[in-house]
Amino acid sequence: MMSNPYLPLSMRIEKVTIENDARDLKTFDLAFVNESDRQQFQFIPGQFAFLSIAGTGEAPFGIASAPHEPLVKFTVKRVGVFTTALHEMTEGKIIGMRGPWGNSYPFELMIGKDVVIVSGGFSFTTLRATIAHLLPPKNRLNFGKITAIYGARSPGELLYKEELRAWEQNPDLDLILCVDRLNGADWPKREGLVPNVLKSVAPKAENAVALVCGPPIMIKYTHPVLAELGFSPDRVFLSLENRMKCGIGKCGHCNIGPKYVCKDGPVFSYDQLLNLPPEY
Amino acid sequence: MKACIVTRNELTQLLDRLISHVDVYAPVREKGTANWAKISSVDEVYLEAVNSREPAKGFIFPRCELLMRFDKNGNPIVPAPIQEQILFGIRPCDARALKVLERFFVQDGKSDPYVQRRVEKTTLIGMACNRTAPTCFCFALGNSPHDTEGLDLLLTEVEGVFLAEAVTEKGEKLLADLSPADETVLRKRAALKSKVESEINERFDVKKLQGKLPQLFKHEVWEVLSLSCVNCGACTFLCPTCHCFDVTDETMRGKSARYRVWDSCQFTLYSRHASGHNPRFDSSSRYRNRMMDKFYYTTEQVGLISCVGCGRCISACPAGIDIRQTVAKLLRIIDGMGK
Amino acid sequence: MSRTELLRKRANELLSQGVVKLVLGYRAGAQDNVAQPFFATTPDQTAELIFDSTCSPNIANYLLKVKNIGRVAVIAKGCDSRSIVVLLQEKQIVRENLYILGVGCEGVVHNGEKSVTCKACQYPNPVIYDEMVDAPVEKTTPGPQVLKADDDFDRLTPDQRWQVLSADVARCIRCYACRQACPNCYCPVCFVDASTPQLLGKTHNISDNMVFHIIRLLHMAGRCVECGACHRACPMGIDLMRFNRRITKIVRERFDTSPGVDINSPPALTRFLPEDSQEFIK
Amino acid sequence: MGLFFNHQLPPNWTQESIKVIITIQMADNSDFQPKIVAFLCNWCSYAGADLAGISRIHYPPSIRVIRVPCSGRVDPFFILQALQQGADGVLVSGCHPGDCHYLTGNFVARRRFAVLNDLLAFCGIEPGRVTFAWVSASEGERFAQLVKEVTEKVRQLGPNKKLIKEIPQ
Repeated sequence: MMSNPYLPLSMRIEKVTIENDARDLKTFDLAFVNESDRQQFQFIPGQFAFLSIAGTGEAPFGIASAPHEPLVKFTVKRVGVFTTALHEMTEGKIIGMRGPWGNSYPFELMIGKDVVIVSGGFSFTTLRATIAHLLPPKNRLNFGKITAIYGARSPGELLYKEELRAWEQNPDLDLILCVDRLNGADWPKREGLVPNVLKSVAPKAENAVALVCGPPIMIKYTHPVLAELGFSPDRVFLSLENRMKCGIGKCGHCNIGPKYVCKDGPVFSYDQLLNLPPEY
Repeated sequence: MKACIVTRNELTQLLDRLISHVDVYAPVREKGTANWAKISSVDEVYLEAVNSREPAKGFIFPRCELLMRFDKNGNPIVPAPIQEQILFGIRPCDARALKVLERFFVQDGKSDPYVQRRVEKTTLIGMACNRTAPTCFCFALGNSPHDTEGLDLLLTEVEGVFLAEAVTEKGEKLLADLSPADETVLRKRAALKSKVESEINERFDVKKLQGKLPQLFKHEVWEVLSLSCVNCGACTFLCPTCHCFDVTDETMRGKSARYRVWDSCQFTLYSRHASGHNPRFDSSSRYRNRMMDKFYYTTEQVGLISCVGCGRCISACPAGIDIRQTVAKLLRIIDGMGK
Repeated sequence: MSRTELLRKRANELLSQGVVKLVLGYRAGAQDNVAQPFFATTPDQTAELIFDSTCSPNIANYLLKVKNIGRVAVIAKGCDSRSIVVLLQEKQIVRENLYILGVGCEGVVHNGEKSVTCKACQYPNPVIYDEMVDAPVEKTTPGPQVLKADDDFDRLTPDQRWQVLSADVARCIRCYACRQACPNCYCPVCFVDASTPQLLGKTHNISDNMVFHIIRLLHMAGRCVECGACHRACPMGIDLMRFNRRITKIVRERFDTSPGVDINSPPALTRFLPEDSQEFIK
Repeated sequence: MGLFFNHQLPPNWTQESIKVIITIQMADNSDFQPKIVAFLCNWCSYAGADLAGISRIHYPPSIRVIRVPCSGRVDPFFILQALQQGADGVLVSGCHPGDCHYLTGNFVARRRFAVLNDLLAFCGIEPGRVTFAWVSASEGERFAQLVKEVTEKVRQLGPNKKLIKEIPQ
């Protein structure tokens, strides 16, 4: 029988990190059980994969690690039956993973240009992968100024806190962190919603590409700001999340008009989306 | 390709021979109409009802398919492929539908192995329609009740005997040692064809429809059209080309496995994100999605419209909605846009 | 004037006088056997309205779609009106927003013959209305009756009954047309869609199919008005009325009430009597 | 040797007789141990079961108790799910009418159970598969007796073959 895209590869959970105060966000670092799988699993930041627990189910998640990193990283919010089961998994347990599916962020296009990364909440994952992918010297030289704006509800909700601290010191990257509201929390940095912060930071648009990933509401209010700053629709890229079941454009769930988020996406340029029905 | 005359006896013998060594399925009598079932004798075949209650899609894309079983350690085990199967008496519209499904599931690069291996094991012996049901409209879409698309062999009843036309090698093999058809039969058949086609009066400009549909997205017509729709899945589940599925795991007394089951874009749950956000939250957007998919999306994806005119969604609709009326209405609007 | 003409006349008047924003009725449907629910918003649209034996969908189902647009006139048969009563009792719609145009019904067709449920119809005329479009029709069937088929069925052994019913529901494709066609199935999240946790399996096996139909019936107990909309909606031709007749029989015999008849007697399972029968409890 | 006396078989070791013994052994249903799921209301029946235990009253180890706040909490779905999962019988027990800790919980439940009871009978689920009972906190003796009866009844009925869910393979 030909290669079966529904068959999960077995992965060992190497590390589980609780990411936020609410304790409903956990990061899982996975290692391939079979070396052959590791060699075949080639991906580019922006792509996603399905995590699977036998007898419980499977669900798609953006890959949060960069290709050069030894472990495959996923950050998962506990919402439903599957994610709850996953959250109960401990180090050493074996789970399934199939992918990588979908397209990626347009790295070819970004070469020689400034990169503006706008992200809110826990959809920072694939953009974390992107930053981690851009920073190593051999890649870094290919790109201009990298500006990353990352916001969350409260300081405790920001992902990858350790890494963020390190990145803030990194001269190769201009990282701006912000939180929606402080309500008393001790936070020396910016307060405000991502679109507003983006406005005040005002990264220059000419010869720049913007990568956006966040909740629908954030995306809705970010577009006008980017337009104002002079980003043309074909230079703004969004990563979408729709309900999906197969990851290979067969199950039908994730369609936006004739396009499938899993196959033609999840990364779309804004001008692509303008020609599609607003079904995301 | 080869065309032969097959008498009733010869056909019976042919079927008996097939039944003896492969699974043969055909429409049989069920609750006042016909439905697909495995047959053990030719007598069970029932072609009086113009078409079967359910389409034939279940044979290459079952309602519930085991994707993998899991062993104790959670390692997947893929079930064995199916046996050779022959679908006898499938109507041209349903055969065309299977073609659409095949194109959709079996594409270079990302093929669906489960559908693919079923398609490879399936032989389609079609039976041309010499009469139509009130809900039939294949001809209105530019297809014919005598089409051979997707079939391996097409039978046409011509005055008591059958004209058998091979469409593929698979089909030609079945016709070994049969006398070739002569001119007169072919002529009679042509007459039958034009007669049955004349039973369907509407004509739809499908090209125009698929070309202009993208512009109708924000049109208020969907609101109006969807008012009487109750968003049940009857139309989609009985549609011979609807291919949406859900993947679900089951664990019972230690055994666990992963399945895929049919799903319908008419259900609220279908497009709801885990966050609760639902891109198609209202009835009209789901109704729109179905129509768009039939006449626009699949043309983008596989180059065919995915409505074959079998009329099942019309007879199955609890609210008396007629896809023909919907299409006609959309075309009227499109013509209006031109002016 | 024919009933349809009277209907159109009144509907037209109600709209043009601004009494209602919309008239909910039927127009000629796809094939000649199922009329299509129709929403007339302008007086001239009322010319499309019809009422005949093809008007089988339960119109009350559509009241939930238009409950927020103001006062609505609805053309109601006996069974429709009973569904409306249940919806009123369960506070899904407001009486003030309704103008019920009652019509007597001689039964609707299904697959070319009189629908099985209409053969035993107890309420051909509306139980609640603002006006009758024309004279009520004669009630043809005698008191509460169970069809002969049901008596025969009861004589079967448990195993035989299970055989018959499981064979029937085995054909269920879980398209939920029965649920969607029923005006009293309005839960925002149906138990079959509940996903955290998932209550009912999605794969196709007798057990899940049977449990779906049993639970559906339990939810219908004391609420099902035997309109037969689900039965006619089923694309697989499953005999849902056999189940429905039974659930109403159980409710009638145990609690001596018929759903949707008296607006002042709430659904049977929402109340109780200390002296309710409990012979089945040890 | 015991085998042979049990089944009055000629004491020889031919394939024949051994095959016969195996068949008999397999057909023999006497050692079928029913699994019974018991939904017990927290205030009466659960306490009743407790009392049975404390007073060292012997009853069959066939029940798996699920404590619920009130018989009114027992959704018919729970009962059906127990049968789907493979329970051979279900016992639902709450306070006697009038004794409900929440005053009317068991009255409301009673109507629900009545409908379910009749419906299951209609569907051909053997009477006795699902048992409803009222057991108060002081009726330890009665609870043990009840479990004996239910277990015996279910043993007669044999394994649950109808609503048990076999996932398609």
